[in-house]
Amino acid sequence: MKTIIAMLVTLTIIGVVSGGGLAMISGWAAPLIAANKKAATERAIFLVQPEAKQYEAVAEVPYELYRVLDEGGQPTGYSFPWEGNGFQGNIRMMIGLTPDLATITAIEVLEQVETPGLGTMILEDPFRGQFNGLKTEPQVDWVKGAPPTKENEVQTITGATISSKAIVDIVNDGLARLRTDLAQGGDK
Amino acid sequence: MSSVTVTEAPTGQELLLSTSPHLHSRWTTKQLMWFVVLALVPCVISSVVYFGFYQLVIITTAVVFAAGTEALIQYLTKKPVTISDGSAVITGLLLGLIVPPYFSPAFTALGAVFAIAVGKMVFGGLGYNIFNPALVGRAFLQAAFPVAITTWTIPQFAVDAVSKATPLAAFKFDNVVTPLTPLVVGNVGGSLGETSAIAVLIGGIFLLVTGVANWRIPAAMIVGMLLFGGVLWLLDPAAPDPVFHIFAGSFLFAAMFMASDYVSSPVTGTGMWIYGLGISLVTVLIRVYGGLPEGVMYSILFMNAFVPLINRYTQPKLFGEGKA
Amino acid sequence: MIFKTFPGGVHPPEEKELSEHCAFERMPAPSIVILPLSQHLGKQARPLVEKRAVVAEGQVVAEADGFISAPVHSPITGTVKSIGRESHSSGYAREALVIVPTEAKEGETLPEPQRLPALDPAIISVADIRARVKEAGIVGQGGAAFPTFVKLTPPEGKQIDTVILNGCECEPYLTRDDRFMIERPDAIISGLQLIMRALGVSKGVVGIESNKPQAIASMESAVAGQPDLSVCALQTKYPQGAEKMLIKAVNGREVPPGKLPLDVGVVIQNIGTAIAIHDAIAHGEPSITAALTVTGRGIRNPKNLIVPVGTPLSEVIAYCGGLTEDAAKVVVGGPMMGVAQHDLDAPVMKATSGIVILTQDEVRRQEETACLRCGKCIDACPLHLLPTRLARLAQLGMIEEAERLNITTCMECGSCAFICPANIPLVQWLRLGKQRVVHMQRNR
Amino acid sequence: MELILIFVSAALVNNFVLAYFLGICPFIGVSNKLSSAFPMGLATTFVMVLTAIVTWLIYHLVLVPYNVEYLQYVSFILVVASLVQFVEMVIKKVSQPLYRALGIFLPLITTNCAILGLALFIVLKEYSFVEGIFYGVGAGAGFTLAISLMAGIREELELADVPAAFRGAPITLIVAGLLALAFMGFAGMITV
Amino acid sequence: MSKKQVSLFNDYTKGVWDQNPVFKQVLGMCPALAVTVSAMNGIAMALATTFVLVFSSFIISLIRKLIPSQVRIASYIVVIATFVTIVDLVMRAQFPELSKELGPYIPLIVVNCLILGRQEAFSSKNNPFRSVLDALGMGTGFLIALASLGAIRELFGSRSILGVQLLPDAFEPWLIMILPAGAFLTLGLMMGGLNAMILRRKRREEADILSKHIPKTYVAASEGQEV
Ligand SMILES: Cc1cc2nc3c(=O)[nH]c(=O)nc-3n(C[C@H](O)[C@H](O)[C@H](O)COP(=O)(O)O)c2cc1C
Ligand SMILES: Cc1cc2nc3c(=O)[nH]c(=O)nc-3n(C[C@H](O)[C@H](O)[C@H](O)COP(=O)(O)O)c2cc1C
Ligand SMILES: Cc1cc2nc3c(=O)[nH]c(=O)nc-3n(C[C@H](O)[C@H](O)[C@H](O)COP(=O)(O)O)c2cc1C
Ligand SMILES: Cc1cc2nc3c(=O)[nH]c(=O)nc-3n(C[C@H](O)[C@H](O)[C@H](O)CO)c2cc1C
Ligand code: SF4
Ligand code: SF4
Ligand code: SF4
Ligand code: SF4
Ligand code: FES
Repeated sequence: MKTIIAMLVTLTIIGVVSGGGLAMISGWAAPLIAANKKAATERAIFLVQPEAKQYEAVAEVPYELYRVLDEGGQPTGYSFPWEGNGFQGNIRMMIGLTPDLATITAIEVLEQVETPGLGTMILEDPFRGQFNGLKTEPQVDWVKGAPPTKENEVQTITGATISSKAIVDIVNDGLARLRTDLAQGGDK
Repeated sequence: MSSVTVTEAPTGQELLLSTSPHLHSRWTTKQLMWFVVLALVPCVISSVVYFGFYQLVIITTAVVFAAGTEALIQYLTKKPVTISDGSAVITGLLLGLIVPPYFSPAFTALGAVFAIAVGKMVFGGLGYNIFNPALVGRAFLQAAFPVAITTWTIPQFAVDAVSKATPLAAFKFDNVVTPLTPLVVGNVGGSLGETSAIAVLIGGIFLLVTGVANWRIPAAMIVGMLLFGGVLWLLDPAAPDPVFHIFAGSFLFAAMFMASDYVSSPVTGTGMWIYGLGISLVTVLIRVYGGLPEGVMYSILFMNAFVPLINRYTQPKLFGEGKA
Repeated sequence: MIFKTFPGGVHPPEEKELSEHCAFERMPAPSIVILPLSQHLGKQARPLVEKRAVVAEGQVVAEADGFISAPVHSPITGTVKSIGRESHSSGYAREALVIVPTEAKEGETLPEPQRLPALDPAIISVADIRARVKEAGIVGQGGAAFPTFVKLTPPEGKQIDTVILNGCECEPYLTRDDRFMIERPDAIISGLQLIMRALGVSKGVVGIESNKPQAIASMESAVAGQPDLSVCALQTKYPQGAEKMLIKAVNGREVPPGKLPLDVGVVIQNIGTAIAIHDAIAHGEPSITAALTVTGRGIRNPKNLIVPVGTPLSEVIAYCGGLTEDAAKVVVGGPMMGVAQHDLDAPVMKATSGIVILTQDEVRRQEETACLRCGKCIDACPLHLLPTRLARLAQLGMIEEAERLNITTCMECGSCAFICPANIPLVQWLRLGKQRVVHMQRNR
Repeated sequence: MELILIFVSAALVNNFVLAYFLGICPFIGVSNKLSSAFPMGLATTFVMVLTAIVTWLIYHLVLVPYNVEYLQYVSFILVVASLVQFVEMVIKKVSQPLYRALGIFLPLITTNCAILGLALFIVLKEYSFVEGIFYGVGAGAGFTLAISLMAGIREELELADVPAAFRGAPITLIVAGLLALAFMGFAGMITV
Repeated sequence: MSKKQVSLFNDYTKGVWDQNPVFKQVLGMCPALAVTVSAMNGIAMALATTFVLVFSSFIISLIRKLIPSQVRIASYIVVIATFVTIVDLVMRAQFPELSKELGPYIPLIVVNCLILGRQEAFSSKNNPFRSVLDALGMGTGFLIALASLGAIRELFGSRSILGVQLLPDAFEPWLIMILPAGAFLTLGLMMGGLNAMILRRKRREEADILSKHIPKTYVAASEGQEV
C-alpha cells in the first residue's frame, strides 16, 4: 500500500510539474504558432491573387473561402483552399479565382507528399504557371505529351502524370462545389 | 571435403577416388547459364531490329559493367573470380534488355554495378541473393531516374500513332488497348527486349524444352494471369482482357527469363506455383489500380521476399508420411 | 505402354549394352583367396580355423556370431596363410582369412570339397528352409548384404502378404540380374516359392525395369500358369530398385521413414538371392561364389562372371583382359552407389554385384559452384528430402536443424548429386551430416 | 470501401516500416527468427488497435474540449504505457501460453515509435473513430508482414555466405531497402 | 590526466564512436532514416534529440533516488515527453519551416529508443554531471551519424551538401537517395563499409602482434615455408 501511494504521489507530482511547465510554455508559444499559421494562410491568399490588397472570410459556406478586395474594398475574386488525393497522399492547395469563377488567377500548393523531384514539379512554374489565366469552362482539362491547344487545357508533367492530373481534379472538384454553393447563396 | 586421392594401381595406372555417385548428369552451372544467354539472342536481335544498332551499346555496357563489378569485388575480397560461369553476364544482359531504347549508357552502367554489388555480392554472391539482381538494378534505376526510364522511343517501323507510349501506359493514361498483332510482332514501344512476343517465345520455349528453366513458373504465371486478369476483366469493365495483359509489357519476358531465375525463386514444385500465381496477382493489381503502368518488376521483387517463407511452408511431405 | 513407377528419381545413361549379351562364365580358381570375416551387414563372423590349417572347399571357416551375422565358407581347398587385416572394398582394412591353394604333397590327400545334403524344394519345411539359408551363409545380393535368414524369420505378429523379387537392376552398367533372369528363370521361381513358403505368403511378384525386355519375356513364361505369381514391368528410372521405391511402384504402399518393408507387409529379395536360396537347398551349395558383372569402357572384355568369393579384384580384371589405357576409376558395385577402389588387392565378396571401370572422360570432375537453388535435387530425391538444404546445414555444422529435416532418412542413392548442376558433392555432405546426427543422438 | 482502402493503404502502400520508418528498432532487433517475429507482429497489431481506440477517445473527449492539445505527447504515451502494462498483467493471469507467445514482447512495444506514430497520424489525418481503428489494424498488418518477410529472409541468409562486415544490421538494412524498393510498386495505388 | 578525469572524459567520448548510438548500438534508427534527406535536417534532428536527451538525463539523474522503481519507466516517459513538447512548441513558434520538414518525427523523439535507453542504462545510476556528459556524448555520436548520413543522401540526391551545390549540373541527381529505400540502403552500405574498415584494421593489428611476439622462424614454419 505504501509503495502504491509512493507511486501515485511521484507520478502526480511529475505530472503536475510537467503540465504546469508546459502550460506556461504553451502560453508563450500558442500565439506565435497561431500567428505563423495566419501568416502562411495570408501569404497563400495573396500569392494566388497578386492584385489583391485585403481579404475577408466568406461565412456562407461550410469551408474556408476568402473574398479578396482591392484597395477600394471592391471584390476582385476568391482565394479558395481545397484538397484531394495526389500520387502518394493528400494535396492541399490554394486556388485563386476571378469573381465569376470563369478564370483562374493562380494556384499554390500548400501541402503535399509527392515524390521529391518528380511529383513535386507541380510546385514549380512550368507547370503551375499554366494555371495563370486559365479558363475553367466547362472544366479544366489536361493533355499529355503535347502543348495545350485550348484555353482550358494544361499539359501534364512527363513522369508525373498522376500528380498533374490530381491537381486538375482538385481544381475541378473545388470549382464544382463552389459553383453550386455560390449559386445557391447568391453571393453576387 | 572433396577427397580426390590418387594412388598407384598394380597396373601402373593412377586410380581416382571419390564418393558415389560416380556418374553425373550433363548439366553444369556454366552450361545452364550460357544456354540462357543463347536463349536471349532472339531478344537482342529484335531490339536491334526495332530500335536500331545503338541499342547494342546499352546492352554491351550493361554486360561489361555487370561482369566487371563481379570480377572486381571478387578480386578485392580475395575470392576466386567466377565470371566465366556466366551468371553475371546474364544479369547484365537482362538489365540491358529491360531498359528503354536510347537509355543513357551511364545510367545503365550504374544500374549494372548496383545490381551486382547490392543485388548479389553483399549476399555472398551466386546462389545466395534473395532478390533477382537484374531487377534490383532496374528498380534502382527506376527509383533514381524515374523520368529517364519512362521515356519511350517509338520503334523504327511504328505504323500507328498510338505506339508513342508503351501499350500499358497507353492503356493506363488514355484507355487505349493496343491490338494483339503489333504486341506479338513487337512493333510497339517498350523496353529493348520485351516488345516482341515472338522473340521472347523463341528463347523461352528453347529454355523450357531443354529443361533449363523450370516450366512450372511460366505456366503458373500464365495460368494466374488468365485467372486473375480474367476475373477482373469480368468484374470491372475498365480492366483490359487477360490476353492483352499477357502480351503487353514485360510479362512474357519476365515469365520466361526472370521469374524463372533459380536463385530467387522457390525450390519446391508447389512453391513455384504459388510464386508464379502471386506474381500474376500483384501484376494485375498494380496494372489496373496502381500508379504505375507496369508492375511485373515490382511483383517479382515483392514475391522474391516471400520465397524463404514459401520454401519453408511448401516443404514436400516426406516419403511414407503422406499415406500409409 | 505405361510402366509403373514412383515420383522423383533420375535417368542416368543406362550403358547396359556393354555386357547384357554376355552369358555367365565361370572364372577358374584364383592364386589367392582373401576371405573377409565381415561380408555382410551385422556382426563379423568368428574364425574357426588356425593359421596353417588345411581347409576344404565348402568347409565352414568362420561361424556366425550373434543373430544378425552369417558364417563364411572356404571357396577353395587350400591352406590358411594368415589371419589379419586385409584390404576390403569398403576402403578400410578388415579382418580376413587368407587362403592359398595347396598342391597335395607326397602321401597326403587333400580333403574333398564339402557340400550340404541336397533337399527337395517341393516338400521342405519352413524350419528347414530357414536353417539351410542360415547354414549356407546366404546374404542379400541386392547390395546391402543383409543376412537373408533374418529376413525370412520375421518377428511374431507381423502380417506379410507379398514377396517382391527385385529384378530392377536400376544401377547403370550392371547386367547380372538381367542375365540371371534370362539364363535361370526356373531357379529364380523356385527360390521365390521357397521364400514365399518360409514366410507363409501366397503372392509373389517379380519387378523388372522396362529396359530388360528379354528378362521380362523369360520371367513371364516362367510364371505362366501360376496364378499366385506375376511379373510387374516398371519404368526405367533410378533408383527404381530401392526397396521403398519398388514397393511404391508395385503395390502403391509407402514405407514410412524409419520403418521396414515388413511394416507394410512386404519382403523384398534380390534375384540373385533367390537363386542362392534355390542352389543352397536343391544343390546344397554354400555361399562360396559371387555372380557379378565386370564392365565399363575401362575394361577390355566386359563379362558376366561366376567368381569364387575372395578372389582379388586384380585377378578378375586380369581375367577380363585388363584395364584400358584410359581407365581412371574402379568401382565395386554400380556407378551410382558403388565404392571407388584404391587397392585392387581387395577381394570380391558374397554380395559383390559388379565391378565397373570408368574412363578418364567419364569421371572428369566438373567445377563445383555454389548451390543455384534450382530445386532439381529436390525434384529428384525419391524420399522427398531437401538435399540442398541438408547438405548446407551439414556443411555449416547446423546438425540439429538437419536432424529436424530428417537427414537420417536419406538412403544415399545419389540421385541428388547426379542431377546437381552445381556439382556439389551432396551425398558426401549428407553422409557427414548423418554421422554427426547419429553421434549427437548417441551422446544424448 | 473507404475503410478497406484505409486498411490496404496502411498495410501495403504506406507501410509503416518501409515507407514511414516507424518501428525500425524492433524491425531490426526482433527479426532474426520467424518464431519471434510473427508473434511480435501480432502483439504490435494488438497494441496498435488499442492505441487507436484510447488515444482517439482521449484526444476527442479530453484534450480538445479542454483546449490542452499540447499535452498530447505526454498523455498519449502515458496512457498507452499503462494500458500495455495492464494488458500484460491480464494476459499473464488469463493464459500462460499466450503470455509466453505475446506477453514478453509487450513492454518492448510500448517504447516503439510506431505506436506513438500511429496515434499522431490518426490525429493528423483527422480520422473518425472507426477509421482510426481500421488504420491501426492496417498498420499492424503491414508491420507484421514486413517483419515476417524480413525474418524469413534473415533465416535464409544464415545459410548464405554474407561477407563478415555485412552480417547483422548492415545486411538487414540493405534487405529492408530492397524490400522498400519492391513495395514501391504499390505507390499510387490507393491514396487515403 | 588523473584517473577520474580519464573516466569523465570517457563518459563523453564513448558515445561518439565506441558506442555510437546509430552505427554501433542500432538505436534511434527511425529518425536517423526518416529525416536525413539532407544534412541540415539530420543536424536539426540530432540537435533536438540531444536537447531532450541532455535535459531529461539531468532531471532524471537528479530525481533518480526519489522515483519508486515500479513507475520508473512511466516517470521517464513523462519527463522526456515534456521536453519533447517544449522542443516542438519552440520550433513551431520560431522555426515554422523546419518544423514542417521534420514533421511528425519531432514528437517521436519521445519514444526514441536511444533516449529511454540512456535513462535506463546510465542516468538512473549516475550523478547529474556524469549523466549530462554521457548525454552530450551520445548526442554527439547521434549528430555525427545523422549529419554524415544526411550529407551523403543530400549529395547524391540533390547534388549539394548543406544546400551548397557540389556536383555539376551534368550530374543527374539520384532520386532514390531521398526515398525511403535510399535511406535504408545508404545506411546499410555505410555500416557495412565501416565494419569492413574496422575488421581490416583488427586483422592488421593481430598480424602485427603476431609478428612482434612470435619468433620469426615459428611464423615462417606456420606459413608452411622451409626454415
Ligand atoms: C520512384 C517513383 C516515384 C514516382 N513519383 C511520382 C509522383 O510523385 N507523381 C507522379 O505523378 N508520378 C510518379 N511516378 C510515376 C508514375 O507512377 C507514372 O509512371 C507516371 O505518372 C507516368 O507518367 P508519364 O506517362 O508522363 O511518364 C513515380 C514513379 C517512380 C518510379
Ligand atoms: C510449358 C510446359 C508445360 C507443362 N505442363 C505440364 C503439366 O501441366 N502437367 C504435367 O504433369 N506436366 C507438364 N509438363 C511436362 C513436364 O515437362 C514434365 O514431363 C513433368 O514435369 C515430369 O515431372 P515429374 O516426373 O516430376 O512429374 C509441361 C512441360 C512444359 C514444357
Ligand atoms: C538406391 C538404391 C538402389 C537399389 N537398387 C537395387 C536394385 O536395382 N536391385 C536390387 O535388387 N536391389 C536394389 N537395392 C537394394 C534394395 O533396396 C533391397 O535392399 C534389396 O532388393 C533387398 O534384397 P536382398 O536382401 O536380396 O538384397 C537398392 C537400394 C538402394 C538404396
Ligand atoms: C533460367 C535462369 C534465369 C535467370 N534469370 C536471371 C535474372 O532474371 N536476373 C539475374 O540477375 N540473373 C538471372 N540468372 C542468372 C543467375 O541465376 C543470377 O545471376 C543469380 O541470381 C545470381 O546469384 C538466371 C539464370 C538462369 C539459369
Ligand atoms: S548395386 Fe545396383 S545392380 Fe546391384 S543390387 Fe544394387 S541396384 Fe541392383
Ligand atoms: S527400377 Fe528397376 S528397372 Fe528401373 S532402373 Fe531401377 S533397377 Fe532398373
Ligand atoms: S542421396 Fe539422399 S537426399 Fe539425395 S536423393 Fe538420395 S535419398 Fe535423397
Ligand atoms: S541441384 Fe544442386 S544447385 Fe540445384 S538446388 Fe540442389 S544442390 Fe542446389
Ligand atoms: S527509434 Fe526505435 S523504434 Fe523508432
